[in-house]
Amino acid sequence: MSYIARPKVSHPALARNELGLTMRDYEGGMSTLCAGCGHDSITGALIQAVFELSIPPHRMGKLSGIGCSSKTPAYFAASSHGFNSVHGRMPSVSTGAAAVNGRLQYIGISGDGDSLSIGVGQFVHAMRRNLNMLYLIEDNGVYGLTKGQFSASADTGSTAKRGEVNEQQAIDPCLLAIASGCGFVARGFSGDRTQLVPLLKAGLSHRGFAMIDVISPCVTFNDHEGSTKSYRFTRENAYPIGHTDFIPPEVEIKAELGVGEAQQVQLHGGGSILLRKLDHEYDASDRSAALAYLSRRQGNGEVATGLLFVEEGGADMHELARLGETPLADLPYERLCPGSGALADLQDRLR
Amino acid sequence: MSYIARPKVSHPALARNELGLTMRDYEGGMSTLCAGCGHDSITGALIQAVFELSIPPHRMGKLSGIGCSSKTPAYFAASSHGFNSVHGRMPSVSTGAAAVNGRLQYIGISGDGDSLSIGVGQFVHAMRRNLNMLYLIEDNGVYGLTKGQFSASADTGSTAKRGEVNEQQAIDPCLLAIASGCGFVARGFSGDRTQLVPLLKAGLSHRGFAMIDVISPCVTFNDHEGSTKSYRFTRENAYPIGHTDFIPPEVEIKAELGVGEAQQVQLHGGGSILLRKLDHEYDASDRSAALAYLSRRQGNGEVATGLLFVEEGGADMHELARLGETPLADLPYERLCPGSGALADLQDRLR
Amino acid sequence: MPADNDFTIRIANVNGTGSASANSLLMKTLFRMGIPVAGKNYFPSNIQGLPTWYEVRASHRGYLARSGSVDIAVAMNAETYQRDLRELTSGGYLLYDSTWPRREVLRREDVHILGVPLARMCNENFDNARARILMKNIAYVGVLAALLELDLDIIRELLRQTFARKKPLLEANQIAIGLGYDYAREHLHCPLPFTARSMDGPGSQIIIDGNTAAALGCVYAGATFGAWYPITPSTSLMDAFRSFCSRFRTAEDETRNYCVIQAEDELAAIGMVLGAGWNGARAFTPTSGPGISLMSEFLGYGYYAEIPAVLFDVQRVGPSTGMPTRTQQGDILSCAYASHGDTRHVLLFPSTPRECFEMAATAFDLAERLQTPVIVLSDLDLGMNDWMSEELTWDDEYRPDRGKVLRAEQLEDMEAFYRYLDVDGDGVPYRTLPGEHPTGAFFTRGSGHNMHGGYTENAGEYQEVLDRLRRKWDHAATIVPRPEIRTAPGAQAGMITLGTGHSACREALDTLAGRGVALDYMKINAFPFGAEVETFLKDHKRIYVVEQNRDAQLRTLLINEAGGRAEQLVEVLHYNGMPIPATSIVSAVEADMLRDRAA
Amino acid sequence: MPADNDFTIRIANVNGTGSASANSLLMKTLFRMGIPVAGKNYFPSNIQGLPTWYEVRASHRGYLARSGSVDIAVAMNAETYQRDLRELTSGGYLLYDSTWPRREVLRREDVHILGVPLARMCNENFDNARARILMKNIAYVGVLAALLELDLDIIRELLRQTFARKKPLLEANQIAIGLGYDYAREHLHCPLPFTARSMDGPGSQIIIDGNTAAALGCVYAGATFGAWYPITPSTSLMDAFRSFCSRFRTAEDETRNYCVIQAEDELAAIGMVLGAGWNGARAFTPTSGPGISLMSEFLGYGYYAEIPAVLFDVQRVGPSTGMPTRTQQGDILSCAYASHGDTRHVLLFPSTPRECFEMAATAFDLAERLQTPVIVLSDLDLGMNDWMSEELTWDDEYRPDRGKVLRAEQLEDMEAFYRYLDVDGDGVPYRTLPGEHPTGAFFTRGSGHNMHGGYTENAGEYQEVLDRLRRKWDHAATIVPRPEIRTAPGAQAGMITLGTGHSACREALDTLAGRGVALDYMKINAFPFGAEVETFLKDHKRIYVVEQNRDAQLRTLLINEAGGRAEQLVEVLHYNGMPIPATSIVSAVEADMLRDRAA
Ligand SMILES: Cc1ncc(C[n+]2csc(CCOP(=O)(O)OP(=O)(O)O)c2C)c(N)n1
Ligand SMILES: Cc1ncc(C[n+]2csc(CCOP(=O)(O)OP(=O)(O)O)c2C)c(N)n1
Ligand code: SF4
Ligand code: SF4
Ligand SMILES: [Mg+2]
Ligand SMILES: [Mg+2]
Repeated sequence: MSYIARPKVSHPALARNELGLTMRDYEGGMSTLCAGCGHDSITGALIQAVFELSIPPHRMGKLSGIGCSSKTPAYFAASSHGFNSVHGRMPSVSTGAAAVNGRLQYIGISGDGDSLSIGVGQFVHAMRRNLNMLYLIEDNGVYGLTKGQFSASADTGSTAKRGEVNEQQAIDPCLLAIASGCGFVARGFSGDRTQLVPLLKAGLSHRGFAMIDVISPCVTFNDHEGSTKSYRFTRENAYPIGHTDFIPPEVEIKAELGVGEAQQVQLHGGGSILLRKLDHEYDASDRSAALAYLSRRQGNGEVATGLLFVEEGGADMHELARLGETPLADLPYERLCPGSGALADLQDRLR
Repeated sequence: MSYIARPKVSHPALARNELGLTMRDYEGGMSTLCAGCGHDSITGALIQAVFELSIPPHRMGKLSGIGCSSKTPAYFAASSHGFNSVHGRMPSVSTGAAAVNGRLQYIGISGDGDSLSIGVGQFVHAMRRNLNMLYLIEDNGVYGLTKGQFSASADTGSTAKRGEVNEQQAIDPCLLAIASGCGFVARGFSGDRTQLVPLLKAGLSHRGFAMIDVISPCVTFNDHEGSTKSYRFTRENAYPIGHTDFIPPEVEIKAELGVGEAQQVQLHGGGSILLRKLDHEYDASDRSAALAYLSRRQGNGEVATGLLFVEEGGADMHELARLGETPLADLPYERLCPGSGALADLQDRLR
Repeated sequence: MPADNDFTIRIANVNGTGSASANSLLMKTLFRMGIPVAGKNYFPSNIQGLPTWYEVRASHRGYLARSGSVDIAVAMNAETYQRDLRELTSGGYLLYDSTWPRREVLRREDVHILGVPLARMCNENFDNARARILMKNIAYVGVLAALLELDLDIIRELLRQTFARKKPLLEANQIAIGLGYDYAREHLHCPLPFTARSMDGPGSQIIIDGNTAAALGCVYAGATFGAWYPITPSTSLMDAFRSFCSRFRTAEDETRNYCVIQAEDELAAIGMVLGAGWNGARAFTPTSGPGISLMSEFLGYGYYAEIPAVLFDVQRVGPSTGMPTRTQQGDILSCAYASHGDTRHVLLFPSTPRECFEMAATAFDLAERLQTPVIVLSDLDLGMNDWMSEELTWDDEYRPDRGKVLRAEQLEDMEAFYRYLDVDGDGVPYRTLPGEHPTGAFFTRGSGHNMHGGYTENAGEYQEVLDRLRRKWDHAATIVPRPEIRTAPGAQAGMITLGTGHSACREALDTLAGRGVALDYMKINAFPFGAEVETFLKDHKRIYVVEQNRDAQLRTLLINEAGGRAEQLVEVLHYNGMPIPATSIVSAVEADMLRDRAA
Repeated sequence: MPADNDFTIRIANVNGTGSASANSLLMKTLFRMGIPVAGKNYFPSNIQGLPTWYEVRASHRGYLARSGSVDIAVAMNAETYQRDLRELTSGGYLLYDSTWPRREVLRREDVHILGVPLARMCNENFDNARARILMKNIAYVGVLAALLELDLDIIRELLRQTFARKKPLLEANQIAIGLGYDYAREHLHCPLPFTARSMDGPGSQIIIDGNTAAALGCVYAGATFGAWYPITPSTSLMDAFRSFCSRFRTAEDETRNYCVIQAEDELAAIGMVLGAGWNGARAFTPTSGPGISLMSEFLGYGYYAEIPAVLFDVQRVGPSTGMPTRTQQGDILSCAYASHGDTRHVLLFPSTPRECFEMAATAFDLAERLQTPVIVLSDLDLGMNDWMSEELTWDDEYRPDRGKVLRAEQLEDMEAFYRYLDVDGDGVPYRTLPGEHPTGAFFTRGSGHNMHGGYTENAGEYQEVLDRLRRKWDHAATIVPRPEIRTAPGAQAGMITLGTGHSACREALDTLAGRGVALDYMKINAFPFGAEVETFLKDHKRIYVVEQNRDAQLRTLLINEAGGRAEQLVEVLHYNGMPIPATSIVSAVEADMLRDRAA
C-alpha cells in the first residue's frame, strides 16, 4: 500500500539520469494489484520512460479515474502529486489542472471501463480540446476491480472467464481517438516493453494530447482461452505497423538507423520520433488512411500496434486559449484585480 | 403550444395512406420555434415519411432530450406517446423503452448539443448496442435554446453571430457513428426535402440504429456569413454522394430506375433502398472506405450528404438480447413468476 | 392604489420582437429621475414568438420586490390581451395598439382602455420593416412619458448615450418617442392621476443584475479559471465574466490572464474546477438546478478530498427541467447535502447584486480557507433581473486569503508533509500545490484515507478523518458571513428569510408595522448557520420563515442544524415561479396570527 | 465471555487465496448443527494480496449482529498477526500456521496461542501447488472442528454436497479436514472450554445474503427489465437476478423473458429503467452511493414526470468513493431528497434478507401505484453477507398491482385522456402505455406541465401539479409498509432504527432489559413515515436513534418529516465501516442515562 515506507537509500551502482536521479527516485508505493497484472508492467515501462526523459518527479501530475488501472499513479513517482478522481472523469480534472498550470507534465492513467464506458464523453472531449498530456488506457477488455464484467473494448465473440460470450460490438479507442481529432495515437502491449517505452517517451514529448492504448492482460479475469485481451492472444495477433524510436533533442539521426522505410517526425517540445515502417501500406501521418487501415485490421481480428497516427504542430489547448507563459495559478493578484478605480468607472455606465 | 386545440376535421381532398389516414393525422402541436428554423422543415419531412410509410401514429414512440430540436416531438403525431427526457440522455431512455417493447417504431430527435456534448457517451453506446430506432440529430452547430453558444459540431474557424471564432475541432456525428459501429449513417439537409424524405423512410425501415445527421440552420443564431451551418453555406458546400430511393416491399425495381451506378440494399423489415451513386469513388457498404472518405471530405471543408454507410443484417439489440416475439412489457405475470414451489425447492439448497 | 412614484407598469410583448431596449429605457428614465425602480422580466423558455412580460415598479419608498399588482398594462401582444386585462388592478390603465381596434375583446368596466395606433404610426413614419416593429416599442415609451410626465430630456439623453455610435437608429428612436408622446398628449387624458416626479431616491446607486455583479466579484477576487455548461439562468454570469476579463485581463501581447472553458456538460465543468483548484487557481462554475444534480458525485469528492471550488447555483423552478425561465429557491436542501454519504456544503445566500459581488469574493476566500466547495445560491430573479443596487466598492488593500498553503520555502525546511493532519485544531489541514516541491507531494483521492493522506480501509483511521471534517464544519460556522438582524421594539415574533426573500420581507415588515405588528427580522447569509442564528431561534417563540419553494427547505435546515423547533417555525411559502410579493407575506402572517388568536 | 454456542471466530486471510469455501463450510456446519450463526466478510477493495477477514458468530440466542469481540482468531495472514492478536478478547485463542514459528511476534500473556503447521501438513499431503494453498484453509476448519467439537459428519456431508461433481476435490477436502482435526486432537487441548453443541435454533431458516434475496424478489414481482452499472456492493444483486432468470425465465425456444443491460454508467442505467417503466415493464437498477449521486437528475425527472422505477441502493461507506467494501447507512438523506428542486422519494428499509425479498416485491407495487421511483435502501452488510433468515414464502395468489393504468378497452370508450388529473382525490393520476391506443397518447416531460399534461409556464397551472404531487406524497405515507413496533412493559424511553441496525438493536434491548432498562422499540420500514411513526415520537420523551452514519440522517428525517424534536432524539451513531455491534448501543444508552441522571 502506498503508505508503506521503503528504504530510499540509493544504490551507488544504479544508473543516473541528467538530473542525477536513479530509477528508484521514480518509484512509488507498493502495488496492490494481482501478481502478473499487465498494469504493473506498464508502471515499470512508465518509470523507465520518465527516468530516461529526466522529468523532475515533482513536476509531474499523475491523474486517474477508478479501477485497478487507475490505482497505477500510486505505484510510481512518490514525489509527484497524484489525483485519483472519480470513475470516468479524470479527463475533466486534467483539463482544469492543465489549464491553470501548463508547465507540469501530466500523465493520465485510465482503464477501458473508465475511458470507454462511463468516461467516453470526457475522453472524446479532452481529445477534441487537445490538452497537453499523456493519456494511457490500460486496456484489458474487462472491469478488473468489479470482478470481470465485459468492458466496451471487449471484442465481439470473446468469452468471459465463465464462458459467457460477448455479443456487443467493441469500441476501439484508437479508432475513436483518430476520429475525435487526437494528434498522437498509439497502441502498445504491456508484455512488450521494448515497443512500449519509446511510445511512452514519444507521447510524453508530443505537444498536445497523446493517447496510448496499452493492451494489458488481466490475469485474474481475462487471460483465458477465448479472451482476445490475453497475453497469448495479444502476442499472437499483435500486428506491429512499425518501430518507433524516440530521439532526444541533442542526438543526430544517422541514416543507418533506418531499416525499412523511415520517417522522422520533429516534436514540438524538442526531440523527434523516428518511425520505421513494417507495413509499407501504412502512413501514420494520414488521418483518413489511418482510420481506414485500423478499421480494416479490426475487421480481421488483428490488433495493430505501434504509433498509429501522429500529427505534430496542431495548436494545443493552451495555445487555443491564448494563455501566457506564467501559469494562471502563479499570476500575482496585482495582475488580476482591476482595482477600485476601474470599478467606479464601470459603474458610471450603470446609472 | 402543444395544447392548443386544432380543428381535426379531415379535408376530403387530402390524400390518404394505406391506413386511410391523411397527413393531418400525423401532425402535432403548433411549433414554438422561430419562423424559418430548420427544425420545422425536418418535422415536415418526418410527417411526410411516416405518413407515406403508413405507420399507425399510436404505434410510434417519440423521444428527445432538451433543446429547440428536442421540442420537435411535440410538433408531430399528436396521437403518439412522447418522451421529452433530460438533456443528452434520450438514448438511454430509448434503450429501456425499446428493450421492453420492440414492436413500436421509435423516433429519437436530438440536437448537436444534446448528442455531441453532454450526450455523446449515451449516443455512442446506443449505436454500439444497435437498438432499433431512427435517431435524428437536428444539427445547427450551436446551442439554440441557450442562445447561440458553439456546439461540438461547429467547424473550426466558423464564427458566431457576434464574430467570435470557434477554435475547437468539430465532431462529425457521421464519422463518429461509423466508428462506433452504427449500421445506417446518413446526412441530410433540412432545406432539401427531396433528399431527406427517402433517407428518413430508409432509416425508419432499417432494422437497427439508423442515425441521420440533418444540417438544420438556426436562423436566429447561426445563419450568418461565417457560419458553416447556414442555409447558404450548406447549399454551396453540400456534396451529395448519391441519391437514395426507398422502395416499398411490393414495388419491383425496374432497371431503368437507375441512372449512374445503382446499388440495391434489401431491408430486413421489408422494402429496399436503391442507391444511385454520384461519386463513383464511393461505396456506402464499406466501413473503412466510408471512414476515410468522410474524413477526407471533412478535411476539405465539404459536407458529404446522402446515405453514407449502410450495413443490413447486423443483429439488433433485440436479437442480441434473445428476446421473444411478445414484448416484455406484455408478458403475462404467469409466465414470469416461478411460483411458491420453485421457491421452496430453491431454499433446500440454502440450508 | 397607485400614487405618484408608486405604481407598476407591465408590458406584454412577443418574444423576439426587440422590446428589451424600450423596457430598459423606461426603467432607466425613472431611475434617472431619482425614483427607486425595479425591473422584472418574465420570458418564456423559447426564442421567438411566445408571450413575454416586463414589469417596472416605481416605489418612492424603495421597495424592489414584485408588487403583485399591475397599474398600467401595456398590451402589445394580442394573444395575451385577456390575461393582461384580467390581471390589471381595478381602476388601472390598459394601453394597446389600436391600429386594430379591439372593443369586443378588451371589455372590463372598472379599468381604462387606452388605444394608440402604434403600428399605424410607425408604418407611416418608417420604411424599414425591422424598424417598424422595433419603433412600436419605443413609441409606447413615448406614450407613457406623456401619461406619467416622464422627463423627456432624460429620455432623449439616454437615447443619445445608447446610440452614440449608431446615428440612424438614434434618429428613428427620437422620432418614435415623439410619435407616442404627441399622440398621447393629443388624444388621451394626460397626465394620469398618478405620475412620476423627480426625487432623490437612488443616490449613488446603480442598476445591475446579480449575475453581472457576481461575475465582477469573481474578477476582483482573482479567479482565473471558469468552466461551465450553458444553462438558463446562469449563462449570463459566465458571459459577463468573459467580457470583463477580455477587458481587464488581456495582456499587451494578447495573451489572456484567465481561461474560460465551455465544458461538455456539468460533470465535466465541476471536474475542471476541481482540477484547477487542486492546482492552485481560484476556479468556479456557474450553473442551475439540473447542473447541481449532475455535479453531486464530484461535490462529494471535493468535500472529502478537500479541494477549494466555488459554484454559483442560479436557481430556477424545479423539480427536473421545470420552468427554466422562472425563479425559485428550490435547491437549498440539495445543495446543503449534495452527494451520497455524509457530505455537507458551505452555502452563501446573496439577496442583492451588491451581495452577489461581495459574496462571490467571500466565496473564494472561504473555499480556500476551508478547502471545500462553496456554493453561492442566487436565483433567476436576482441573477437576471435589473436591480437598483448600492454602489459596488472595493478595498484595494484586499488580498486573497489562500488559507493554509505551504509553499516551496516552507516545504524545503520540512522533514515530511502529511496532508490531512489537524495541526491547528480547527479541523483545517495544510495543503500543498503540485509542482511546488518534492516534499509536498501527496495523493488526492476520494477513497478512504487516513490523516497522513495514505490509503486506508482501517475503521479507526477512516473515522478519524471523518470526525475532523465535522470539526472543520463547526469551524466553518464561525467564519462564514453572519446573518443580518434587525430588531423591532416590542416585537414578539420573528421573521427569517434568505436571498431574494429579503426585499419582499423588508416591505412586508413595514406594512405589518404600519398595522401595528412588529417583528424582529433575520436575513440568513450563510450555511452553516452559526451562533447568532441559533440565538435568534432561541429568542423567539414564533418565527415566520419566508422562502420560495414548496417544501420549506430553509425551515428544514433551521430545524436540522440550528435547533429550530417545528412548532415555532411557520412556513411562508411561494413557489409558482413568480418572485414572491410582500403582500403574500403580509397575508400569511396575518392569517397565522388570527389562527393563533382563535386557538 | 464465550460460552457454549456463544462465541465469535475471526479468520484472517489474504485476498485471493480461496478461503471463501472453507469459511462457508465452517458457518454451514454450525448452522446444520442447529446453532444460529452469522457470517461477515471484511474484504479489501482489491482483488488479490491484501488482508481479508471472515467472522463467524455462533449465538444460541439468535443474535446476528456483529458481536464486536473475537474469541478465536484464525491468523492465516502474517501481515496482520499483530492486529489479530491485539483484537482478541482476553482469554481468547489465536490459531496460526506454525510451519513458521512466531514466538517473538505472537506474544500476549492473557491469550492462548495455538500453532498448527498447516502449510507443512498440506505440502506433505498434496502435490498440486494450488491445492496446497487451498487445503490449508480446509485444514483449519478441521482444527476448529476438534477444538469446538463440530459435528464431523455434517462437515463431511457438506463437502460431499459441495463437490458432488468434483470427486478429486472432494477427496482432497476430506483429507484436509482430517489433517487439521487429527493434529489438533493430538497436539492441542481439545475441546476448548466452550464448544458447539447441536441444538434446534434455526428451524426452517435458511442462509442467504440480502442481494440474492432482493434479486429473487424482483423475479417474483415480475420485473422483466434491469439495467445497471457494476458497483460494489450491489453487483451481486444483478448477478443473482440474471442467474435466476436464466433458470426460470428462459423459454423453450431459448428466448428470454427478461432483459438485463449493462449500461455505460449509472446515468444511463436509470434512464433505461425510466424508459422501460414508461413503456409498461417492471424495471429496476441496483447501485450504490456514487450511482445515486449520478442518478440525481433523472430521479427528479422520475418524480416529476411520475414514472415508476425501482432502485436498490446497497450502501457502502461514503462520502465519495470512500471504502467501497465496508458498510454504512449514509445515503438516507441523499436518497430521500435526491435531485434539485422540491423532490422527495419513497424509501424502503429492509433489515433482513427476507425483508429484502418481500420489500423488493413491495417496491414494484408501490412504484406502480404511486407512479414514482422507489428506492430500497440496503447496505453492504445486509446485501453481501451470509445471514440466517426466515424462510422465504410466496403467496401464489399474488398479482402485481399495476396501479392506475388505463388499457385499450377503457381508452376506447373515452373522449379524451388527461395525464395529470387528480381524478380520485388521492393525488395519483391515471397513466397509459405507449402503443396502446391513440386516445391514450400524452407527452411525458420534465418541463413545466399542467394537469392535462400540456406544457405550461403558467404560475397557477404549474403550482397545481406541484401541490398534487405533495398530496400524492401524503397518500404514499398511508400505503407504505408500517413500522415494526415492540413495546416493553414499563418502558419510559424508546429506541428507533432501520435496516441493519435492527439485529444490533434487538440484542441491545435484551442486554438493557437484563440490566433493568426497558425500552420501547420501533424499526422503521419506509419513508414517508406515516402516522404510527409520528405517534411513537409523540409518545416518548426520549428516544435513541440508532443508525450507521456520521450525520444522524435518520434522526434528521424524523425531525423534518415526522415531528420529532431535537431534544427528544438522542443520536447513537456508528460510522467506521464495520457493522454496528450491540455493545456500542448499550454503552451509548447507558452513558446517556447517566448523563441525564447527573443533569
Ligand atoms: C460511479 C461509479 N460507478 C461504478 C463504480 C465501480 N467501479 C469501480 S472500478 C470499475 C470498472 C473499472 O474498469 P476499468 O476502468 O477497465 O479498470 P480495470 O479494473 O479493468 O483496470 C467500476 C465499474 C465506481 N467506482 N464509481
Ligand atoms: C443538465 C442541463 N444542462 C444544461 C441545460 C440547458 N440547455 C438546454 S438546451 C441546451 C443546448 C441545446 O443545444 P442543441 O442540442 O444543439 O439544440 P438546439 O437548441 O440547437 O436545437 C442546453 C445547454 C439543460 N437543460 N440541462
Ligand atoms: S483483477 Fe485484473 S486488472 Fe485488476 S489487478 Fe488483478 S489482474 Fe490486474
Ligand atoms: S433559436 Fe435557432 S434552433 Fe432555436 S428555434 Fe430559433 S432558429 Fe430554431
Ligand atoms: Mg479494464
Ligand atoms: Mg443545436
